Amino acid sequence: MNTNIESVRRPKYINPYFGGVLLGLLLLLTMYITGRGLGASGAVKSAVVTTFDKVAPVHTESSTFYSKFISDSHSPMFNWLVFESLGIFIGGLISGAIFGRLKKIRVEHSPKISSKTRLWAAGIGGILFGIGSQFGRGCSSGAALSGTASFSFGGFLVMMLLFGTGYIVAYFFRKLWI
Amino acid sequence: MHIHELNPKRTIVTLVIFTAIIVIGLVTLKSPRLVFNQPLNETIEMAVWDEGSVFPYELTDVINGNIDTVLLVDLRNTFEFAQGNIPGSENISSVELLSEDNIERLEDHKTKGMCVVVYDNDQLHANGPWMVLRQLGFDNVKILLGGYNYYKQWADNLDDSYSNDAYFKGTPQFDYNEMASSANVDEDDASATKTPITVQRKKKTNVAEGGC
Amino acid sequence: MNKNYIYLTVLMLVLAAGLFVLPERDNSKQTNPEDLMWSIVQPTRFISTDVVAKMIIERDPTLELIDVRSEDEYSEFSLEKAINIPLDSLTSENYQNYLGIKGLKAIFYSNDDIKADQAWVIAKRLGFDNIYVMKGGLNCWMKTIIEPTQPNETASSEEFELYSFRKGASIYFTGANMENDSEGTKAVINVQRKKKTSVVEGGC
Amino acid sequence: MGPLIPQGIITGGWDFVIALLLGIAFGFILEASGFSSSRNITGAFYGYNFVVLRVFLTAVLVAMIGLLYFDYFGWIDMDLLYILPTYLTPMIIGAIIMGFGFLIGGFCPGTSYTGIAIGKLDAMVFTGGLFIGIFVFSEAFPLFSDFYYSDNMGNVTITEVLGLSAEVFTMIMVVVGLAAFWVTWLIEKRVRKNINPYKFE
Repeated sequence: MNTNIESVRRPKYINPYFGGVLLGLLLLLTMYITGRGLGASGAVKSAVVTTFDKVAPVHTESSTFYSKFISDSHSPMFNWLVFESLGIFIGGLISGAIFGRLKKIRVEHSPKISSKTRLWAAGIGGILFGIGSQFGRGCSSGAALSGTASFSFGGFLVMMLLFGTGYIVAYFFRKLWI
Repeated sequence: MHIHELNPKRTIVTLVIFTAIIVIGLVTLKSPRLVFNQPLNETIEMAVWDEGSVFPYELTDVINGNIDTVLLVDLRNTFEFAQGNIPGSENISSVELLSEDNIERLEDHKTKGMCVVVYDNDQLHANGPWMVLRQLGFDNVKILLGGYNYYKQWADNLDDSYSNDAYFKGTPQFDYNEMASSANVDEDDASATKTPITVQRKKKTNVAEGGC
Repeated sequence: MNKNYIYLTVLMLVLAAGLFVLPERDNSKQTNPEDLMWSIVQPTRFISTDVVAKMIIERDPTLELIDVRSEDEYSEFSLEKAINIPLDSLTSENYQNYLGIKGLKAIFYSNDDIKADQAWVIAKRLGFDNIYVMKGGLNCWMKTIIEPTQPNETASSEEFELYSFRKGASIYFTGANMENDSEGTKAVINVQRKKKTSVVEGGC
Repeated sequence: MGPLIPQGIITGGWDFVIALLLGIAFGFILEASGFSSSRNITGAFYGYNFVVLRVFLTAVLVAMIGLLYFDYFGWIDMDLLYILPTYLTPMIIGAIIMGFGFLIGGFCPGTSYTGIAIGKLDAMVFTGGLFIGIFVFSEAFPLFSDFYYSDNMGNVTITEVLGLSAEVFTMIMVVVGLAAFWVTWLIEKRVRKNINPYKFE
């Protein structure tokens, strides 16, 4: 076995089961402290609301969807999930630094597609995920992970359907990934 | 060879720590000394239907010493108890009611099929302790209507209190609407009508017959 | 495959199976009997009719009057802005939403104080705080607030003061009720119910 | 005892500090497990890397079991826990849209943040897409606000819907999860023989 090739192929990731147990314990701790699970997409929602509250305040106030998140007392950015997402970023930074993955800006893609295709796909995927996460009342961490762990029916539903859809449509997008 | 096929030492360690936390939780879990054995709906039914109450006149036999299956318990403090009590009663103040000794004694009485009648100065003060005992599962505990104050009034002729129902609670004594809507209260003072109340009176029995 | 994975698998199964062998522990969320008894022994749960009258007159926003009599009795007569929670439906979730609202003093009353006190004991067992009992109930309310008796001439000045307060309250309540009667409408009760979700809502 | 914040044991400005710390731990675990790479994530759908399934399922199992034990010990009052409300049809549609987004974009919001942290341009574009997606949703919201709120089942739990006790459901999940770990292990081994090894970046 050639260890040199091996180390290129196998970056320093922690054992997935170890990561899983740690994540489960973290989820428990979060529930113990806050009474709710972890989340991620809520921060982007806050960012959207903040941006358009700054750009077009009247519009934001009249919009039925935005107005749910606007209050006079504090900015929507001053929000639990925003701080948590900031933490996710910092945590990623720390981990990347420790395991030596913190490098220059780059695009990761399958050899079969160009960087441009990958970026287009990422953008479209992001838009779809953004829309879907609003209907689903949360993304894969907020709804699927935390929801299922707290025995919410909706969370379980989202988890099954999210991954189920993934497997059904995987064939059509295989070029992007294999 | 992939990363997850390596020795999951740290996974094992973390999961063992997690298990240890659970085991510690199990070990340190203290089971409560007292638990409510009466389901809530039964408690409510008991409250709604006034179960488990004892009428003052039912006590005559107990006081005269004709029945020894009934134990009277005075829930007031020792000072008040010393000032006067129903003959044959025992003093356990509400504060000490749930102490280990007293619970043991109550359990003893329950197994012997004894009936325990608790009272305080009035029904209201005995109500809480009585309900707690009932909810703990002591269904042989009853409450004395009217309390000690009523008893004191009628101590000499307790039997006659059968025809008096001043100890009844829970029924309206006035016609509220009529009273509250009278604008000229002053003139109405004298004619404060006491509407006759028809209370379903229990057949005249004594406590023990009611079955504990 | 590493042998440790087999240990991990077994450990997970054991942990999950352990959930089944836990002995039943039903009442963990209710107030335990000792604490219940402790709060029963204290007389702080009783509030006199005078205090209640004063709170109503001053429109105290923290007051939440709860009538534990039956619906019929409630519809016939009730105190201003009282909510009806019949004693026998105290355990239904629909009514429990009225209890335990932050910042509100829930005061139970009935014809007398016994039924209200029983409701109090049950609610306390269920773990609700900030609940009280109006001492004497409606009977006492009628005797003290609506038709107060004049103290003897030898009585202390405090008693006379109390009497004059009660007289005023009497006029307040009987007068107010006159208006209500003529309009034929009951005062609309709008108490903010507790929402079902306990934590802030919001996206993922 | 818990949860601390809903019970008012922790109050004031501390919750934002806690949010930051919990977020850091979350981000660290995600990145360290390999979720900052979209090819790692989507590997689960093509059989060459099941890291998502492993981390995700293990976390759910541990949290479920822990939650039931902690509730039993009285450490976490499950009645005070936030139960995600269920809006049946919108959630089904949303999950399907997210499934497409997942497969095309290769990230989910949380993992894309860690991707940005280690300098992935695609993760940045994905997050930009998220922003646009939520903006589009908000702008078009009046068109489907009725649908958005339809089929509200309230804060129902799995146990209420399926009529299983929480213990039984957890046991089923554990057995299914462990079986899935074993099956995916075999699949992964076979697929890896036929696939060109890819370089992690």
